Amino acid sequence: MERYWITPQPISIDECINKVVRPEAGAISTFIGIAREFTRGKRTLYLEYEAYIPMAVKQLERIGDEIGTKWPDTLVSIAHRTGRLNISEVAVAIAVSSPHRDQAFKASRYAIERIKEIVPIWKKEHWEDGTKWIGDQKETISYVENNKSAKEGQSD
Amino acid sequence: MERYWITPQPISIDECINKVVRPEAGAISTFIGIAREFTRGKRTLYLEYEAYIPMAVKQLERIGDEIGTKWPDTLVSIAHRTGRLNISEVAVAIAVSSPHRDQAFKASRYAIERIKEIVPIWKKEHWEDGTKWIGDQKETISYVENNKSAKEGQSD
Amino acid sequence: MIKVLLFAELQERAGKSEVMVEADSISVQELKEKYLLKYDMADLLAQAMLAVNEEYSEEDTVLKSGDTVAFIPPVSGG
Amino acid sequence: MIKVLLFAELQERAGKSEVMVEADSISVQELKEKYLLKYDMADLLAQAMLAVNEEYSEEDTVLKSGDTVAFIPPVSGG
Repeated sequence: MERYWITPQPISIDECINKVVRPEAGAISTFIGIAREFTRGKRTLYLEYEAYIPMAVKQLERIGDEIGTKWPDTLVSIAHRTGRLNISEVAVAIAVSSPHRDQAFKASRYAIERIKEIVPIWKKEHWEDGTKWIGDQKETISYVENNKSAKEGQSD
Repeated sequence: MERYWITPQPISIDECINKVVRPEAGAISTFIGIAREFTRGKRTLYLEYEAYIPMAVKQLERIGDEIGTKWPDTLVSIAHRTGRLNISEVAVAIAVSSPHRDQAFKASRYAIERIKEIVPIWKKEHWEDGTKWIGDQKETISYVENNKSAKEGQSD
Repeated sequence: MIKVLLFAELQERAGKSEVMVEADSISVQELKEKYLLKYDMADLLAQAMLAVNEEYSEEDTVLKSGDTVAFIPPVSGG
Repeated sequence: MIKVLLFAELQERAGKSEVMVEADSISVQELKEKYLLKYDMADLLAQAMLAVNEEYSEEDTVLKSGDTVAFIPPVSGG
């Protein structure tokens, strides 16, 4: 049962959760990133995600491995969407189970931070007045340095 | 749409999540407490939860209010199960949405800690060799001080 | 009449979830001493929080007829 | 042949997602200088990370025929 996947289809949170349920687990922490309509007053019509799929899956697995080293009793599942997403659709779903809640919370937070650092997936904002590929959200700057919209794409 | 409820029926995580999805939200953090089979090697057969229902709902709403004060842009939903739960069934589901992820993570963690402090709900462990009402999980002691199993019920 | 609600181990010890007490203008502490001693659960009551009409309250709260007082053993939800 | 993959804004700038380069035993840096200048995306390439055969790699990595090199603009998943 694959616990990491990239898909053009709508993501089922339950599917993610079911992959980490096990008798040893008492806690599951999930993180869900959804398409937000307004960012600092600017309206997003829809988002578009592109992925370097085989490498992205490998990097998701790597994040799972890192979490397994940091918090040995956890089990992780991550799904990321590609293609066009309307407002409130799920872009990413992370589920982490553990015997007790502290590890699950820390690990799911760690997972989303690492996704924003190392997984080759890109978001394109489609606004009322234009489009832009968003880059480098961790530092809240665009990789197109001279773009006036450079700060729009910050942490989701 | 009621965002806080106590139910003897299986809890749907999706229902909890759907109650906090909104155009302003870019992040949803959920916490799910499930019935764990093994705690320090001791096997649980099933759990039983009892609630003082009207007061428990009020206390869940109070937690939502506290979160609204601490993290103003969040929206919270919490469901808690009562009755008999088999292993891996959902005891509690919390969903918090917010524009950005930091608030959602902090608020969902806060919610589960507060549930364990102020919401009148009790868990009875059914082990292979007996039963016990669990108390005071935050301090990992039972409220029956002279019970040898006093430390079994700690943080889920 | 004052309604007394018991939960979890308190309920099992008393053998009932509810006790009706014919009283008025009585503190929770007095109510425990006068009407609840016979249930042999003073040790559990001592560790319980209490709620009057579904709000957390204190031992010196004065109960009126029609009030509901609930004894809340240490909680273990979640 | 070395396969070059382009994503996101790099892909839009180049007008293609893939470039096949007839070369062997060439560093990534040399490949950029000799074969990719014509796509007018040096500014974007300078900000991109790169991966060889789906693993993050460095500019001085020597590519063999059959390798795939991908230029990874700053990521924005999640």
